[in-house]
Amino acid sequence: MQGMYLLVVDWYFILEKFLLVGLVVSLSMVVAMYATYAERKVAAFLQDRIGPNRAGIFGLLQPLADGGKLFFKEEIIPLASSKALFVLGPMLAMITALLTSAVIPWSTPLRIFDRNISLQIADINIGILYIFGVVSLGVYGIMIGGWASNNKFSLLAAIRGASQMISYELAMGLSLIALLMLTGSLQMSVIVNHQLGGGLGGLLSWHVIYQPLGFVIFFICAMAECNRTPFDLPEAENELNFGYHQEYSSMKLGFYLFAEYINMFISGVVMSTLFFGGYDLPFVNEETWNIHQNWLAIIGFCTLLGKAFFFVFVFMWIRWTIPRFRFDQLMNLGWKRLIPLALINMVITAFVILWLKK
Amino acid sequence: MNVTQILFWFLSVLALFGALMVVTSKNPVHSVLWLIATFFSISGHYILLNAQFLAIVNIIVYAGAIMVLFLFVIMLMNLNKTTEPKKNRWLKLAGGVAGGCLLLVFIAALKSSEITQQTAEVKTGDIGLIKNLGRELFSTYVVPFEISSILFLSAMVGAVVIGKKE
Amino acid sequence: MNALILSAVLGVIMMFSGVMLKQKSAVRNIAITGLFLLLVVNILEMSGMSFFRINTAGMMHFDRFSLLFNCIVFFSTFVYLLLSARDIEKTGNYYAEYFTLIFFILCGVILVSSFQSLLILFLGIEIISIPLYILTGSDKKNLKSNEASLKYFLLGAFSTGLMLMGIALIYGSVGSFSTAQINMTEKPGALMIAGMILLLFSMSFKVSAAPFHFWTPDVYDGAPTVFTSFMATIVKVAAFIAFIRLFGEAFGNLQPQWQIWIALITAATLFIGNITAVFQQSVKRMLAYSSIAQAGFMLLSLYAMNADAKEGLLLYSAAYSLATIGIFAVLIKMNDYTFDGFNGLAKYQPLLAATTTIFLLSLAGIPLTAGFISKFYMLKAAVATGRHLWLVIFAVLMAAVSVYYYFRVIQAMYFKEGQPGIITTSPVFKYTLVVLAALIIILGIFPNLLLNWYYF
Amino acid sequence: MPINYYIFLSIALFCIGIVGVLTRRNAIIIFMCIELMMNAVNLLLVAFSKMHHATNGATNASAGIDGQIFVFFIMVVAAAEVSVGLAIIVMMYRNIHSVDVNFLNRLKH
Amino acid sequence: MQLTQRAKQVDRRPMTQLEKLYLWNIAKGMWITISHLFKRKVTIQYPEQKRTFSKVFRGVQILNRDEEGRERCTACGLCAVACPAEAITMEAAERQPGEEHLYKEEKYAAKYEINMLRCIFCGYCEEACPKDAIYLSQTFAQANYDRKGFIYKKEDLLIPNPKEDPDAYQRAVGERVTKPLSS
Amino acid sequence: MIPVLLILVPLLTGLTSFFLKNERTVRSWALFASLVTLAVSLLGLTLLKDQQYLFFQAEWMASLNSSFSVRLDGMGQILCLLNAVAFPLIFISTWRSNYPKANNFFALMLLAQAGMMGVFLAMDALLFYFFWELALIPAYFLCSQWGGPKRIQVTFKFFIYTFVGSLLMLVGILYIYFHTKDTSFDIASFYKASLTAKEQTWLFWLLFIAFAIKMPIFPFHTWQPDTYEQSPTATTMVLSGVMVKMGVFGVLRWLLPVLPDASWAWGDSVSTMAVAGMIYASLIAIRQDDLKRLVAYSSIAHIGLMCLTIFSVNNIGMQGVMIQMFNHGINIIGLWIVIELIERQFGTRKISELGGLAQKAPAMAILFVVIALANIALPLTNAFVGEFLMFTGIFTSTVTKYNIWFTVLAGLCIILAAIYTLNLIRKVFYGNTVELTVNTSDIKLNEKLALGIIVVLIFWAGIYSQPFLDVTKNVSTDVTNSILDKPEINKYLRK
Repeated sequence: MQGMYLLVVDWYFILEKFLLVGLVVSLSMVVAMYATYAERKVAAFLQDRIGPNRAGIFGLLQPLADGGKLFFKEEIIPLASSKALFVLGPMLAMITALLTSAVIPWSTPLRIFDRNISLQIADINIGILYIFGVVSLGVYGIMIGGWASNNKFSLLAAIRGASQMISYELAMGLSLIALLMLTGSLQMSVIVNHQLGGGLGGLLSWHVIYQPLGFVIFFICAMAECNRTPFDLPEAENELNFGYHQEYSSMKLGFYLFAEYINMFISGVVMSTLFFGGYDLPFVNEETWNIHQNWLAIIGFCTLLGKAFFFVFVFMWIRWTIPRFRFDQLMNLGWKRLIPLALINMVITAFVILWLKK
Repeated sequence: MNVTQILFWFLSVLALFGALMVVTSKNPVHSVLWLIATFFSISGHYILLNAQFLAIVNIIVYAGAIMVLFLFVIMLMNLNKTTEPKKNRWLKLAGGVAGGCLLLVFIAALKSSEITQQTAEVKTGDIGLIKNLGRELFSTYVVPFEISSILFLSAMVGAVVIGKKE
Repeated sequence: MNALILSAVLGVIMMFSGVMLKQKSAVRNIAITGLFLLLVVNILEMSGMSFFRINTAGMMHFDRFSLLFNCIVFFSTFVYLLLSARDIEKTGNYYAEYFTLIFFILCGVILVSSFQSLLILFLGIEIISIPLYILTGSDKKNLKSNEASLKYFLLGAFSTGLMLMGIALIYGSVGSFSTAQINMTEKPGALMIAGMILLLFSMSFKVSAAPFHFWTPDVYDGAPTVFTSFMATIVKVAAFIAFIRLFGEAFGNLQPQWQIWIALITAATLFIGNITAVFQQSVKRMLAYSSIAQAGFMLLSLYAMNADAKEGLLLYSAAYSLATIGIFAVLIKMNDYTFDGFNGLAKYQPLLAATTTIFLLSLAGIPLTAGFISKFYMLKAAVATGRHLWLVIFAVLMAAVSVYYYFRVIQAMYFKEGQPGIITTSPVFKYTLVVLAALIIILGIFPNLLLNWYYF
Repeated sequence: MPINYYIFLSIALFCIGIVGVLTRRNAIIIFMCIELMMNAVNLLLVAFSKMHHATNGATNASAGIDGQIFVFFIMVVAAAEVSVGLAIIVMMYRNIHSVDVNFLNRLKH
Repeated sequence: MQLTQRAKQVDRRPMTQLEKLYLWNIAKGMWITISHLFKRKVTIQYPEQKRTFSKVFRGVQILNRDEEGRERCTACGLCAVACPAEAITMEAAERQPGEEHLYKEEKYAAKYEINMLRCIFCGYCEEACPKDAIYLSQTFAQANYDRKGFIYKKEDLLIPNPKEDPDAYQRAVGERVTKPLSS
Repeated sequence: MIPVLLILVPLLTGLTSFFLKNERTVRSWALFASLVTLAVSLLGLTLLKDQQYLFFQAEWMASLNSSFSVRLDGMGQILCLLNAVAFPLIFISTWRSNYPKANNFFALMLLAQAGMMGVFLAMDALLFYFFWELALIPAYFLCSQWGGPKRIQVTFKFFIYTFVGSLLMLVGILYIYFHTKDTSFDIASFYKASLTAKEQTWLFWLLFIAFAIKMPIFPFHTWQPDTYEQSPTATTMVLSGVMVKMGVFGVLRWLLPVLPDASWAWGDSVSTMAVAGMIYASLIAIRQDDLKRLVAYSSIAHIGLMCLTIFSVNNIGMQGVMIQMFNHGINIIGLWIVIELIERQFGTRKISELGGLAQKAPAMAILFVVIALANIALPLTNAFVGEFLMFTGIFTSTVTKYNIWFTVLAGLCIILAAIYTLNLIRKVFYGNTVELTVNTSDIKLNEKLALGIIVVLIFWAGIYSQPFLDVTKNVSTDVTNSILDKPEINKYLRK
């Protein structure tokens, strides 16, 4: 089993992985950049506006302009802050956001130079746990940044953010257990493969069919993990000014904002992978098309991207629809509704599986 | 010196350095962060020993949950360098000497222990994989596993009793 | 197994009863009934009626010793609740939770009394400790309680760390956590010995044996008195059972290596506990030190580690727990915890004074009380080893010292003038005290009533 | 890797933890040092587990797995302990606005 | 008591468990927002595209000139009197010989200031003016960086000279002025 | 059944006394109970003539090889008789003393009696230990509750002393227990225990210290005068009349036969201590002004003599000790009764403050003089028999080289005793009345009765002591033979 021994050294393999890492990282960055654009556009459209349209055609260069602006803005580090940590915060946020993408199977393998190149950076057998591990580290970016700013609003926001993320991580994990019972593996590739080849071109074996409740919980939690409205308590403008990155400016602020969008994108990808068949194109059976493997890979990749973008869109859609929670409501939802629901879901699934096995 | 050894030494040095910094840092937040670094290097060791499950659980549980709580508490209390109480220099010295002596005693005692010749297998062996661990945990160790739920319940009740404001 | 599962379930029931039921008395009654059930179920298991057949993979073994010990513990807790349940409710708002925690602690006690694997020992000790940290700190507004809790917690966690290191080293040497496997070691190596010493230290800490006792007086003093009562009795004897099982079953073959250590620890514990108790001004603190002193006596069983020792420990745990629970129950009712606070109690509350006297006599080891016969068994076990007789003589001298501080209370109650402030007590309380005192005397005359359970 | 390396590494970490417990006065840092000690134990247990698997793996495929399971339980316990411990520390902080363990000495009087 | 038909009665009944889940309401909200996605956008691309003013729009004041380009204002002060916000101040001066091509009457405003921060664009000045010297145009008040800039001097207010710059004059006059400027 | 009754009657009546409220009822009840005990004891005496001993055994702690076995033999009988006689006397003589919470007082008195009975009867080491402590607890409460102003500290000292001793004894008992052939607490097994000389040595001291504290033997006596002084007189009577005999008895029954080698080897040391104590106590007694303390010190001297005699291991002497135990008990109770009377009437015990009582209270004077003379062992009185036998025993002792020295020194103490006793009589009863004693009234009927009985007993035992000798003959032979017949000792004996 590949991936079982994490430290088998193969230089081509490493090169290939490095390339893939670069690709995935830049993809995430680009997607994140355009996600900021998309956010503004979606917001505008939902509010009967047009949104940015000045930079470039349809304002397509707007993200670049924003990026440029952030780069050239004055870099302010508050005097009373703890300098090293102040810098470390956004870095951590960015890194943890990017790390998640490592275990996602982006598509079927490519075939280049007679090598089957898996489009997954690391197919470790604890893929989902890895995601959870990294997500749980996401807290640090927020907390360190918020604390290092030496600003009470930042601190409050950081603590809010951290507690929110920790709380929702639980429900998130629990909601996935039922799914893991179906697949019997934590390996992402196995989970995706499990969803291939059902009826309607794979659609009927998508996990969302079997785990609708699990998906809903996961979705809500994902939203909370990304600090998206209605869970954007950490940056609730009217209470905390600007939240944990209040003291940040320039590209450090940019990192935080970027990290949020990367998170959003990755969570969309994860949701597609876990519940919506990953790179599986529904209603059709790609294998019968008899085209080159690489084309299949590209189609799969696009499918995955499409699904992810859909979720990103839904995130935005929700953001511009639903008002923000109060903090106690947020906690109540997490602890008193989602966790019990997830548990119920788990138990029911377990019984059904047992029953079916008989 | 192959890759494994390099990794081992690197992780060991990082772990020890992190641990030392935990103890010596004036600022509690720095201590926490160094401790997290130490945990990471220990997780690295687990990966080296091919205990993947423990490696990731170590990160999720310790780094992801426990240390966040620590950070929480420290931040809420607004502890920093200035609030760190000064301990008597001699007490510090005594503590250090005691710990050092303990270390020496341990090393002296264990240097010629009964298992000196043996090695821990690195990179191979599949007992650390989640599949095997899970099977063992839910067959042989299912009773302790269930018992640990009592522990959690009591911790939960306790945290509520203690933590809630009257 | 019966009791383990039932007490866990009861814990959960108590948890919810706090939410569902509005009346305090209902919660209390559920707890008391639950304990009674627990006792019944355990006795049933002793007579061979096991409701659950769960394969523990050799990690637990419910033999007569552990079952009988559990019976003692349940009975003591039952009495404890009868006497002090109302006072538990006065400690804070979360009375149902306190009962919950007590039931969980009982789970831990069951674990440590029947473990066959170090894993279960570890879990058991933690299940005991964690609720105790909370109970210690349950008087949240009281600084002393807070500090006691923190101190207990930090030191407890530290000793857990030591214990884990010990377990790890032993695992390295043996390759198993099973006590039987560990005991099969022919020639102990350095790892084994180091691990054993670490375990010895941490267990000594848990039973508050000198020189690891320093937390005890502060914690016992700081904790709300109701819970001090529980900690000083049931929990302490449970730790002893764990100790004796661990060193009997896992390190039985290494007895020559550790016996002298235990002897020294015993002597130190006896000395420090008794001598320091003499200088206390508060009865509560005195009882804390006396618990250390009594721990010294119980350590004799560990030192001896023979059949007598096991019987003796059973007796001792019963005698010590019951008497101490009784004294604490009375102490809780007092307004003033100093010795002078007891002045003239006999005049105003002759019944309380009389029963307290019996409890104190029992603790001091005066014949006709259970305390004597249990001390007797301990001495007997120690003498039976035929070695280190100085320890026995020392123990006896220390027992004589203990008379000094126990009798100070009696003197205060009977021979000194004063008007003790005392909270009114219910008839049930008084009847329970009388029954308890009678029980102590009956046990003192016919210890076989208890010990017969061990053999048949 | 020779098992001795792991033993010494763990012991060193463990002793650093002990030194921390002995020398620091901040309750939280003491607590952290205790966590460090536990992690040292975890590392040692995993190393031992792999050692036993190396020696006995041929005859028993799951030899040494109990060591890792034990680590799992240690983590479980550590998590529970932390929740309670921090609650206690916070409770004390609420009352005395300090986490200095030397405050605890007042109990002696 | 229902005063208008638009007021909606609020339902004060406690919500049922089902309602507390807000599922239906969320769905409704989502539907509302998504439906707006496909609605016509109301945005006006401002600098390129402008909204037409209504006929009665009252913009920034303008000091008028007659056909010959002479200032009409005689500094009678009626506008200042009429101004409810007391935004107008002026100083009169006598026309010197040789200035006839500048001022229509013998008296003129040497200084004429309107504090645009105070002006409420009510148009009373226009109504008060007997000489049709002041009227409210259809231009906006401009943005400025400091408060001083909002005190419009005579130079800011005067309409371009119809003789020298008839186009600008025409633009400034706008469509609103219906009555003939000459009298 | 007789031995059990001897214990049960006072025990049960004592327990019931706790629940009686009326003071008179309690008094009568206690007196009745003590009389019943006396009757049972006398019955035992008559029965004992036919049998060698009366025995009762019941299962108790089978797992420990310990049983509830009590046996009434000669030595036990004489002490039980003393115990049974003493209490009615005490109750009668203190009929008029006022005790607050009388029910508790009498209950504890009876419980103490039961405990002491048990000690004298127990044939099982564990049981012996049980009763040994059981006798102590009521005494502690009696002294602490109803005693003098310094009672609490003093009694506590007494208690701790005795408790330490008895705990040491417990260790000794346990050790012997593990070295008996059948690991049993039975006295027969104890007698046959196999112990090396070294073990015996320190076991001897473990046990002897317990007994020495109780007797008390110099230098373990320091608790005694204080306690006697501070206790209520009724309790002092119990302590000095009966309880100190527990120590002597313990040596006779549990020390000499169990550890013969050590007893022999250390006999001289113990004897020296005893003699030293006797002289010391006598000298101090001469200097005493307080009546109670004087009697207390004289008691030390008497007990020292008994101890000395025991360790000279001689058949005659041993019998003398047994008789003297009874006699001393009777005599000293008589002395206490009078002191109690004096104290109650004048509120003082100072010899220097009293005088001329004989003029005002002739009956008291006569009775007291008789008792006092008995106490210094004048011929025709009971103590003469005992002391004569004891001196003979010491003098003819075969186990010690210093028998003559011991005899001379002990004889010296008799002279000293005469000095202080006669001095006491002269100062208190004769001479002129002082201010305090002008209005002395004579003794009442109950006191007359008690003192009369004592005087009768004094003369009876002094003139016709054969029944006592008969009873104790066998036992004393057994005790001495347990040492003298040992071959390894026998060869060292002075022939």
